[in-house]
Amino acid sequence: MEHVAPPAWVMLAYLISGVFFILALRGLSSPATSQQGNRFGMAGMLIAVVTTLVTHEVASLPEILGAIAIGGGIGWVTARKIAMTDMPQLVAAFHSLVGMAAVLVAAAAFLNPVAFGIAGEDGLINPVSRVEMGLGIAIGAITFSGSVIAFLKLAGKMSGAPILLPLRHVINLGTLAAILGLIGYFTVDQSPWIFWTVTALAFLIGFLLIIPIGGADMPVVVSMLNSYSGWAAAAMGFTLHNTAMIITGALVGSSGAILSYIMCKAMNRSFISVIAGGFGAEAAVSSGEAKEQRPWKRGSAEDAAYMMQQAESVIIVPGYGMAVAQAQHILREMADVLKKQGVSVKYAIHPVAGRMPGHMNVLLAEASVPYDEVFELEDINSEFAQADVAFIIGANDVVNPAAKTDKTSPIYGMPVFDVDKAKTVFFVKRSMGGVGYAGVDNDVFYMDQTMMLLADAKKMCEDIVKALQH
Amino acid sequence: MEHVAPPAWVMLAYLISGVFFILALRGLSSPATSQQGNRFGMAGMLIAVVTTLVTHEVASLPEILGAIAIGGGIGWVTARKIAMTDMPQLVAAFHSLVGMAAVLVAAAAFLNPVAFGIAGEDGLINPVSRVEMGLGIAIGAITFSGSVIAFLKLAGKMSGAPILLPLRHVINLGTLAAILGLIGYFTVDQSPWIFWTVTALAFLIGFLLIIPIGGADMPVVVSMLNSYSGWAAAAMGFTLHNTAMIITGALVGSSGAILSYIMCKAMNRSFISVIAGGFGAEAAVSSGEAKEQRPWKRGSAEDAAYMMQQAESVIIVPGYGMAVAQAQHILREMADVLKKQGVSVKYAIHPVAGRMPGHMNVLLAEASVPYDEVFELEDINSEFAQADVAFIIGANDVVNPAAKTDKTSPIYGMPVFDVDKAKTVFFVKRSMGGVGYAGVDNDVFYMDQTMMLLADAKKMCEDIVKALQH
Amino acid sequence: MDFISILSIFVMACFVGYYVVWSVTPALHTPLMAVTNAISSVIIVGALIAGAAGGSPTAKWLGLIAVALASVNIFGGFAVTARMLAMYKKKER
Amino acid sequence: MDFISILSIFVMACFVGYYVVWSVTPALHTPLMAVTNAISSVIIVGALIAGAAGGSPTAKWLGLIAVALASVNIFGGFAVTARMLAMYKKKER
Ligand SMILES: NC(=O)c1ccc[n+]([C@@H]2O[C@H](COP(=O)([O-])OP(=O)(O)OC[C@H]3O[C@@H](n4cnc5c(N)ncnc54)[C@H](OP(=O)(O)O)[C@@H]3O)[C@@H](O)[C@H]2O)c1
Ligand SMILES: NC(=O)c1ccc[n+]([C@@H]2O[C@H](COP(=O)([O-])OP(=O)(O)OC[C@H]3O[C@@H](n4cnc5c(N)ncnc54)[C@H](OP(=O)(O)O)[C@@H]3O)[C@@H](O)[C@H]2O)c1
Repeated sequence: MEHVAPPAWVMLAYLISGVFFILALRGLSSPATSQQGNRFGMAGMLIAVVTTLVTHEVASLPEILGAIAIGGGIGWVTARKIAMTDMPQLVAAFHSLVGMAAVLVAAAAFLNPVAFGIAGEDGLINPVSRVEMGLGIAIGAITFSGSVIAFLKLAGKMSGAPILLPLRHVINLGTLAAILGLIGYFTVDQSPWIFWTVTALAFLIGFLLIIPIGGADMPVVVSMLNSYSGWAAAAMGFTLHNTAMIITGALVGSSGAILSYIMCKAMNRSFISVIAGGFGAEAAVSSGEAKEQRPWKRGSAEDAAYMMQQAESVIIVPGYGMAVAQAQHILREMADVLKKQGVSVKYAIHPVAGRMPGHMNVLLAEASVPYDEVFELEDINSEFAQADVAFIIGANDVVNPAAKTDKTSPIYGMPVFDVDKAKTVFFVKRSMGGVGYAGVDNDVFYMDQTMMLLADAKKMCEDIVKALQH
Repeated sequence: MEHVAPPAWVMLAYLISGVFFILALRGLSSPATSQQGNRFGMAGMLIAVVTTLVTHEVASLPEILGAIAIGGGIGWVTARKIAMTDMPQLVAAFHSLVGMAAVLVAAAAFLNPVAFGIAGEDGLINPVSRVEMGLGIAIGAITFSGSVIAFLKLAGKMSGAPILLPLRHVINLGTLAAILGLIGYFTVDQSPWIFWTVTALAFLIGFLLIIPIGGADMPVVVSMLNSYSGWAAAAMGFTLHNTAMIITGALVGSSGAILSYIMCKAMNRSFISVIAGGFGAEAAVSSGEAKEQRPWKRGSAEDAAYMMQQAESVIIVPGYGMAVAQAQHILREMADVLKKQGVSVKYAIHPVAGRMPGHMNVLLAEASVPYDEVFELEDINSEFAQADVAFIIGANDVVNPAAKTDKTSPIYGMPVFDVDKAKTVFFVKRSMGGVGYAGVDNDVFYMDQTMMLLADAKKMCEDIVKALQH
Repeated sequence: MDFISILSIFVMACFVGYYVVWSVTPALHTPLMAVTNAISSVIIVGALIAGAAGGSPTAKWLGLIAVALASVNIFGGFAVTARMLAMYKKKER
Repeated sequence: MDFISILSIFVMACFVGYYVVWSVTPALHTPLMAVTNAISSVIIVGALIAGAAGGSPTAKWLGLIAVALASVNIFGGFAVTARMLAMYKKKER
């Protein structure tokens, strides 16, 4: 049975669905249009699902609606309950599901090619479809097992430390080569063992690829897997001749790739070095060196409150520690009090502050900080020179001047905030020993104009608010 | 004869050609990549032409090569010889040729549908192809006659004044309706008279639409016609099932539309008001009012030379008058002398300075002004407050503060340079009477810190350079 | 649709993806990840087809599971995106 | 290629056109007009086909004239663009 072209309206419906997905991402170009964009996304999905149900002989509607209800219910409840700080692991978990769904669809297509219209006259699957299917299942399986590991590491259910197997690069490259070779062979021999071996190897390599990567590099990995899940969808779209899936695949594929690129660039690391793994391990070694003892000043909540009240302008630099401490609400309260007292307050967000791109923006938005008080690195960095106070809370690497000056530093070349130009710097962290994700010391601690506020971020903000209200 | 699908490599070749055209435009995102981009464009065209020649039964190769040689020779020589100030009319003239080519191709397809593979079993043309063809020839014809008028007005071979027929809106809408109605009827009756009537009416409406539009609005019209020529190419692409033509059509169509939009926005006029025509006519009336006599100061080349030598920073605002006077070379020389004497010199370009978008940039580039000394409105406008001298040469409307303050002014709402904030303003123009394109007086003439340098722009720059070198 | 048509659409869509994603404001990169998650579950189309009555029963069950998994993502992804986006507010004046 | 495939490619290309043109720097808007001029002459493909030997002689002559007109544009458009672009230079340091 050859591929029979569906009626024109069906193909038009899938095209419209694809266009709606484009509009969904386009909406994200500004917060003002983003909710409208999300609605476009939902509409596009609805069109695609309804079109498919109407035009295909489906197993049985009640069973399908049941499956949608069960899955949808779980998804909905999870989405309602999840804390914003847990977004990275939620995204990873969701990716694993897309990967698994792609695997199941490819497997079903292999078992029932006639339903998919990809069987030839002789009942065999078209060679082109075999390649698409093989790629689809392999990418899907890698996405699944990789995302599961990423989820476990991000959720802290597995140690974030990189697990380094000996000869891992050889094993990985060998497995990849085997997968590609088998997919090639699959075009001439459609035996099930080939298909299932590809699947098994792909699950394995997804696992092998991700375990040597340190927990802190997981956001790059999650983006990369996001990209993969897109390409898997596109591969299945080629198999099914489905415009909506092809457009979506290209969108999601680009999105993941671009986000990985942005993160790597903002950390000044090459994508290859992230994927090769082992980053956290080296850092652990270097932090073992004896640290020189340099003088630093400790401040109190009262000092901070007093200085900020006197200031004309305060720039707040939040980082991962603020997220961990869930300090965003009380931080916004602190800013409100200051604003009422006539101080200008702005927030400065580094592209890799926190643990995923845009993470800090979501947390601040959650705490009702208006988004026009929140600025990107390039837009605000020149303002530190005029600022009276830089208030660094739970950030570390993103304000480390070593990135600008010390060629031996692991973060050398990463763009950082020029907090050292502010008149006074307050630095909120729990201890002098604790380092950031890159595991390096920070000269800002020891500057003349710096006062260390050693405490949990939430506690410190609460104390400052109390002091401000006296 | 039904449409026979060409071999896969042919379709791939057209796709690659289309992608190369995308890369050609993408290259223009920065001057550094632009030449590479242009080469992509040429390669794309070569691929499309060679693929067509190889896969189609063409009339006779010598004749075709002859036609290419004649046309190509004329194009090449024109491109070498044309003065940069004449770009607007060159572009208009080229558009008319694309329009005419589209008309001829559509006519040939109508006369010889079998060669195009658009004839049905019964020798009749497919209804869908008839609509595409009708739209193609109509848009092509409008592009042709409209561009001819635009060319004549821009080249000064026809008065730029709008020619306003009575009842023109009624006539135009009637003609448009007739064209669309006939194209609709064409799907059921394939008589030649319908086709040729559509063509004739389209030539007529192109003419009627453009004559009421004032010469100074021609750049918007040229862009609009650019857009039309794109849609005509796309329509023919649908007829021929040709990916390269479809992609090109969409690119060119968007490009023209976006440029028209940018111009209208930078002039704060609605597209409809431009297309409805009659702008120059109203302006002529308003300039008839008695002007109040206000005091102003006249400066000499020596004054300007002296003040600019003393200055730390000079911002040059060139406009249409500089282009007319061909003063770009001597202007750059003046800037060079100043820079040698330690003065910082920058150029500020308004989006609609000159007579077409980017016109000033080309002229300055021609005079070897480095493009990193040339700034857009939004990037430099805040610097006038710190500048010692604003040197306005042949510009007028784009520095008129009435756009910010006077709600009754025809240019109200147009973004303008804040030259009034500079410490000293020099204003080069030929006479106090002469007005800009919008025909309105300019308060900058009468400011305390303004000195009028009344002379031809080129002459004035020469005198200043002499004075500077003393 | 022939392969070249699909390929053409795919190539164009990659260009669109490139431009549309670069135009997303960095402040919305987390919602971007969530919503791409949701839309990549359009793979549910394949899952629905997999359950075709006439075919292999195994394929049908695989399809149903895939439908359920994709649904988690669709509902979860759009809902969490909506929840995040609702939090982004402009300053009140 | 069926109509819907072509339409899909066209719709995607319109998105690409929108983004790619907005990303052109304003300083290069004049070369943009010149180069779009040149590429829109890809209509020459139709002109070449029009001259098919077996068909109507009028169509052949119309085709040949169209080839000549489009060639003016192609050579003229790319040449004038190249000439303009060659003039844009960075400051020498
Ligand atoms: N955002 C992304 O997409 C992404 C992706 C990959 C990697 N990264 C990496 O993540 C890092 C992010 O930098 P960052 O500046 O946000 O964070 P960071 O460099 O990891 O520093 C976190 C800081 O927060 C402090 N902290 C932790 N818990 C705290 C609490 N409860 N109260 C107060 N302080 C606390 C830590 O010091 P104490 O332990 O002393 O308290 C530490 O100084 C960068 O190196 C970046 O390259 C980010
Ligand atoms: N660029 C575009 O795409 C575009 C498109 C459509 C419309 N427009 C319109 O064109 C206008 C452009 O503004 P603009 O500021 O560049 O020019 P403008 O407002 O038209 O003013 C030109 C000035 O140059 C002077 N001038 C003319 N010839 C001169 C010479 N040989 N030497 C010295 N001065 C000379 C004129 O005064 P004298 O006669 O006294 O010398 C006049 O003050 C805007 O109103 C814009 O809306 C532009």
